[in-house]
Amino acid sequence: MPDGTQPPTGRVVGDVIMKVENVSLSFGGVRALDNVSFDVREHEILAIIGPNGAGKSSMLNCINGFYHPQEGAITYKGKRRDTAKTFEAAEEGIARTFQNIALFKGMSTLDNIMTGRGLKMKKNLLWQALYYGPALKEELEHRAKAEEVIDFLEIEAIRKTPVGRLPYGLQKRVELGRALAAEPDLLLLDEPMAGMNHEEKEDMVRYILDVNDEFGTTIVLIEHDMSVVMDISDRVVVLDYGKKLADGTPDEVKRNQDVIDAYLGVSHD
Amino acid sequence: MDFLQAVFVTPFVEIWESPFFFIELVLVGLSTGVLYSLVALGFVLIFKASGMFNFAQGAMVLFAALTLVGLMEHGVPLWAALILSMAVMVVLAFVVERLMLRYLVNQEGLILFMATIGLNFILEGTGQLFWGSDVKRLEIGIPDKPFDLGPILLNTFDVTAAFIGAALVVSLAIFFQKTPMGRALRAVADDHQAALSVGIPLKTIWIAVWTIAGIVALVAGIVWGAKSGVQFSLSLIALKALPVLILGGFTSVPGAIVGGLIIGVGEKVAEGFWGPAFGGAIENWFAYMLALAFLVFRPQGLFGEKIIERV
Amino acid sequence: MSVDTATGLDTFPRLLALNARIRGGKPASREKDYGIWQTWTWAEVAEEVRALACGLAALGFRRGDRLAIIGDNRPHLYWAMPAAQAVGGVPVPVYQDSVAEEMQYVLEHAECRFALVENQEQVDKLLEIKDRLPALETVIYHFPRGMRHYTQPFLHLYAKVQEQGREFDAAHAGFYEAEVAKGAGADLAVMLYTSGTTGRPKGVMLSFDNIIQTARNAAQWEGLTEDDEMLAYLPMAWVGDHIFSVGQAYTTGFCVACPESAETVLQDLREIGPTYFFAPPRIFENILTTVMIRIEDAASWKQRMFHYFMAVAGRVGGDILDGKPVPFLDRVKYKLGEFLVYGPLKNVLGLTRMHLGYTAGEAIGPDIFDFYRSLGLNLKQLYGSTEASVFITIQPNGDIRSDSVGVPAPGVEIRVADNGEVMFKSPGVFQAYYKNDAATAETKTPDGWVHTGDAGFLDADGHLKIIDRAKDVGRLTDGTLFAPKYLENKLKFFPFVSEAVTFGNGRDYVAAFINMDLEAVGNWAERRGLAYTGYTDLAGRPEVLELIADCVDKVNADLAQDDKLAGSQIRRFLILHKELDADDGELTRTRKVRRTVVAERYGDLIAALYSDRDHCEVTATVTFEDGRTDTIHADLKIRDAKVVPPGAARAAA
Amino acid sequence: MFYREAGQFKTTYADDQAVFPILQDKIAVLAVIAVAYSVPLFANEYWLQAILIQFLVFALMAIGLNILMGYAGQVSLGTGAFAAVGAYACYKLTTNIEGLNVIVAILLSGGFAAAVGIVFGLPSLRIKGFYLAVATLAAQFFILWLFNKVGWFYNDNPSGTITAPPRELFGVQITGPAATPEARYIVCLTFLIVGAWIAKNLARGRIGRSWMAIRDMDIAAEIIGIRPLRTKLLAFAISSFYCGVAGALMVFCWLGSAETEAFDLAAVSFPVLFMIIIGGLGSIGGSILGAAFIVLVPIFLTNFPPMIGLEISTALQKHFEEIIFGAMIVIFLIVEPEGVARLWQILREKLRKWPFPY
Repeated sequence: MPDGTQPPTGRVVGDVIMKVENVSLSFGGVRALDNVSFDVREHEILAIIGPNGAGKSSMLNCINGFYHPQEGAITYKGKRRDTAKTFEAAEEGIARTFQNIALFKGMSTLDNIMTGRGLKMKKNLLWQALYYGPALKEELEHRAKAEEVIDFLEIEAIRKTPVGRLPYGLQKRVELGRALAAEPDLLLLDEPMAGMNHEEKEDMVRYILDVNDEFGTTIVLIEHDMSVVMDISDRVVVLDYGKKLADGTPDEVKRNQDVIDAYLGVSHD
Repeated sequence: MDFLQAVFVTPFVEIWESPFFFIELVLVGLSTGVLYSLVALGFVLIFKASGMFNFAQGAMVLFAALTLVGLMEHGVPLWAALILSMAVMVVLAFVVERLMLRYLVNQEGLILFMATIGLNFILEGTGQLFWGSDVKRLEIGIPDKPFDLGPILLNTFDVTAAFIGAALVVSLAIFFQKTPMGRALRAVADDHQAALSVGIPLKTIWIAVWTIAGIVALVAGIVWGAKSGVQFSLSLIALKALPVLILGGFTSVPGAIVGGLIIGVGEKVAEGFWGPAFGGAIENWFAYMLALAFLVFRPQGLFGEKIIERV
Repeated sequence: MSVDTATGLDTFPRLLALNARIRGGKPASREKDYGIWQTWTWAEVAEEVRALACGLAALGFRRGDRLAIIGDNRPHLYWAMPAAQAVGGVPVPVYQDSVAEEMQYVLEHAECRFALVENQEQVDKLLEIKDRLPALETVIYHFPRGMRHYTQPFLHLYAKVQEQGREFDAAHAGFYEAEVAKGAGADLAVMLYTSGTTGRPKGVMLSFDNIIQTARNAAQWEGLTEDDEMLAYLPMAWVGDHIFSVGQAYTTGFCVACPESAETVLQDLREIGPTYFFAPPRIFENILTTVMIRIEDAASWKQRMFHYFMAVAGRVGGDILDGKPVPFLDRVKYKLGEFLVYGPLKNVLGLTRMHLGYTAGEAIGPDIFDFYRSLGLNLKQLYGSTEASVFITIQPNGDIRSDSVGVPAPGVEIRVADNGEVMFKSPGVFQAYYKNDAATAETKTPDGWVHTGDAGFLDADGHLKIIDRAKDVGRLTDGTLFAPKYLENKLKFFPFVSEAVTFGNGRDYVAAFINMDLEAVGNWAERRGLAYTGYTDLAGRPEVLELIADCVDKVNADLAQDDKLAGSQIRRFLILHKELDADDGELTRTRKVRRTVVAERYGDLIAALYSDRDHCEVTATVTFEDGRTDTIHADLKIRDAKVVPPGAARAAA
Repeated sequence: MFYREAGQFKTTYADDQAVFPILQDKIAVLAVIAVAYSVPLFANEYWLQAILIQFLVFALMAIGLNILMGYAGQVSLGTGAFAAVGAYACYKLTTNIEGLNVIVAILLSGGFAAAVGIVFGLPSLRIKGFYLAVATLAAQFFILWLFNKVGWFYNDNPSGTITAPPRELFGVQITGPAATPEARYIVCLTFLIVGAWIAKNLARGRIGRSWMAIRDMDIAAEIIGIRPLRTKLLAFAISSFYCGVAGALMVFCWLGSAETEAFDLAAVSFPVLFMIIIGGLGSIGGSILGAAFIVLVPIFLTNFPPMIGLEISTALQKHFEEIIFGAMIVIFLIVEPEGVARLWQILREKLRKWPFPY
């Protein structure tokens, strides 16, 4: 991690790569998202914050096509995302992690990460059946890539452990590894530090910053830990009951009266 | 071309030409359907209360009927045999909870499902081991006389069966609405966690639902056994309850009843009018194909709720 | 195949060229990385070294420059040694866990202009002291992780340096060969800083001849071949690692494997299954302790089987290994034991393929030593020092005595000085201490004899026996001989005791501080349902005190057997409230007790041991790995041990 | 205690990912294969015909179902139907196409079964778990009814059965009444070994991982770009291919001739389901072990009571068999839901760590 004396990053926040415009989503009358708009710029770290039930996870689910908003549009790299199928998100370079860990429990750490590379593997059924020649070559190439991710996240020791047996903090790390294995352009992280102890949080923050910094990955994250959010994000979007309260740099958001009233709960009289 | 005509034209023409035959088939179907409904009801009860898909419900029908017939063959009078059979089903509920369910708490649905397949085999084997596997007649005094209702030929047996089924459904409804245990079970069905947290022991719930399912199975076994004899095929016929559930939805009691009737009527009518086009015996698969079609277009069934998945 | 000595193969760069030529396709280096054992052949290593050497030259590394090498055992760091030597430089490996100040001393003393380090951690340490090291001009780092925002112009990536080197090489044809040709056997090959128990580290200067001849002699004597495989996991700055992983690897052509990390050494050991293995007694002890703890958790019939066959091995295993006659039935039992117990055990330990193992550095417990030998492992003690390029004596095959350190290694002469101090002379004798003529003159006589500082004697068969450090042997007030190390080792041979410090010189009786082994005692406590919160808590338990007292009593009973030592039985002892720690300066980096520091720091406790008090309160400051400190309070109980009168012991025995 | 792994380190990913990375395992498996091929030298006809060939056929089917259920997590009770498709397709192919190599015919039959599997797998996009079981039951009943009703499938022969015609491979008769049990055994064994190997390859590669991803967490799988329908249908296709080939072998190399009853729920679908539950879901080796178990229990029940002087009727024996199977399923699900394969793994771990407990 860069030390404080130097400019924080070598990356440059670029143009808008994703636009969320007037998105609304309801479930049988309950309005989870209400006319939400914001932009995501290339290479930035954008945090979405808000109290429970503010619609943060629903927002991520709309972005990667798991939910389809009834109104509004989400445009990613010039293409409409809100109507796309779930699996197409990955094909367009969007990866994510989940609030409640969604690893493949029956598989090892390595296999989970290899699964993240599935889209990049092209060899057909027949070669796979033989597990020889091109299929083997491809498998080994991707194993090497997966090992880089393992190395990056320092999870060598649990490479072949079934993920179901891992402690919570490591599972979260493996999940990040699976997302990274896809070499995404946009990484959606749903409460990556929830339930972690201080040390694990520090590690995770380091990994997130490293990913952003080293691969230039754009990151949209949901997080409850305010100090972390204020520390690492370039911009913050505040949601409350499905509506956007504010968006801006951490400092701007911190000073926003609506946010203070609704979320931070600090009295101002 | 002939085939298409046989499927899409001829049956309708026939229905038009002989409406009474059609109505008769519908009525026969309804009486079969009541039986399907009864079996399906057993499934729904257990599924609602414990999230367990009890594949052994059919075997329980066979087991209950075999027990009853077996006792009667040994000279036990009907009333005593009924009480004893009921007692056996209660004991079965306890045994299943004690030896199986309590070890499977918190397992995923698929494991539970497969465990009930195992139970299915145990029950089939045990029932037949004790009472033999030859077809037995079950004489419980339901009259079986045809009678005419206008131009339509009816059967007293079918009417009685329909009444028994209706009576069972009504008494279950009363049980669920009026008794504390019934209310407790409904609470569990609505929200597992909440019900458990207010202190209803899981063990009790399981025993209760399995007992009820056992008694429902006994009733179904009696009616069906009286109609066509008690034999191994009972447990296979009970598999028909599966499509019923798909139509009606796995968690809906009314669904089970309506679904049963639809399947019953559907397969009789299909056999009667469409059967010839396919060379007959389409009753065997009609229900499943209907269910399959349903699954593709409305997976939650007629009465089930659409599930919203979250991540 | 051994290297012909007569062909001018007297420097490592030349040996490397030879290896690349005659066994170019054979593995030379391995490293567990990215999940597999990355392997480089001799030909590949030669190419890597050449690129690095030229890169160094391109960066302005000149003949005579010294290159500090800092990091864990990594092939890339090992390659830096012949690379520096090829262009006339001298590698100076530095202990990788040194704190910045220690590192500063070495780099300053050795006047290093160049440093080659493993990773960001080491770079950070160097950056911290860079201002105080005016001579240091260039830092090369191998692992780029986390280094992207380091903009200092003097930082260079290893791979980039090699790239530059390849360009340089292409532009200056014949440069590398010419530089290598300039080297000579008498040149300084390496400077190794000893981690002195007292005072500042001294830079021991070893020439190519020192290392190569010593390494080759020992390798030939032991029959090492190019097919051997070794695991390099001890610090690169330690002379032993230098001789084994560089000296013997280059002269013999065998393969050196580096573990993935310090934490995974045992796992990596199992995978590699080295044929040639060195470990200090401490590690053999630890392994044995874990073996015993694990077997105690096995089913009882397995335990019985294990102990039965271990007894068989204890009875005949050593003899079978030494080729002595053994009754047929015992042979059969041993064979069965090999299948059921010894084989699996060796496999679990990763020693299945080991045909030669050394231990040295301090005395190994006879029980531990015999345990390994009885399994059929050819484990031997050797006696050596940095000043000797390691080898002074080695136990010869087939003639192992657990109380001696063996016979002089090939080419070594030994004599015992009048004051009982052991002295030696060999081809491996160091050139001098760098910039410390006084110390050199003190240690090395003008005619080439070196003082070892150890007291000992040669027995009738020419085997050397070491008693203690010459200066440490003292006397009680009644004149009884007091050899502290000897007593401490005896205590440490118990699995429950991890460290012991004895006092007695100029005192009325012997008293001891004891560190219990947290793993062994913790396991023992768990089996008894004894809950505890940590070391201090457990150490304060009366049950534990009894457990340790039992060990002390046994040592006393043992001492009573010997007329000379019977008087130095341990009268009183206490269990320390914390583990002695290198970070607190109580141990050296090689985990030897710093007696004076301990005596100073725990003066109160020593006073209490020599009073009639039965407890002593203590407040201590401990330093954690991350540099934080904390104070702990404890009330230590002092206990009297059973002292056995000499006569009684013999009567009972 | 047989394991001496020290020094068996891996220097390439290819070695690290080998099916049997430990030398001792590799040797053991090769030895088992060698013994399996030499079995005809000492096994009598009863053993070959009644036990071993049956075991091989069912093992292949179990592998097929395990791919679908154990790896891809899709429940199926239609194994019998897919096997029947293979058997009837093979019958039609061999009797209608003159000179078609019988091995080719068997493989083609697998292809037909795969196609049918895909059709009945289509609902798997929308439904899961036991809902899917119902869909596959539909396949089971419908297909058997179809083969029974439509004379074309059994060449309108009056008995309603299909009979394996005599066919040769390398000049040796391997199907038909004159084929020796030895020849048929070798054919089935070869199919099983090749089938197991291919299944293992699929399971450990990208395809296997996407199956398991769908099984373990379908939503997450979709979000990382796995196409659910394609993946599930592929599982259905390959599973049905195995079942189809096994079905063809069942008629051609084991039974000789069969009617649709041979493929009904109780004869095929349930026993094969039991094989993989007892053997171990998600394990190729487990499928084979499970098949051995399920094939051997009835044979044990037939032979053991007479051995100790007990005569039991076949009906009674059948009921015992049902109870034992049912109880085994329940016990395994409670005690070791991962089946014999897991038990074997535990034993192997114990041997590797011998004499230590950990």
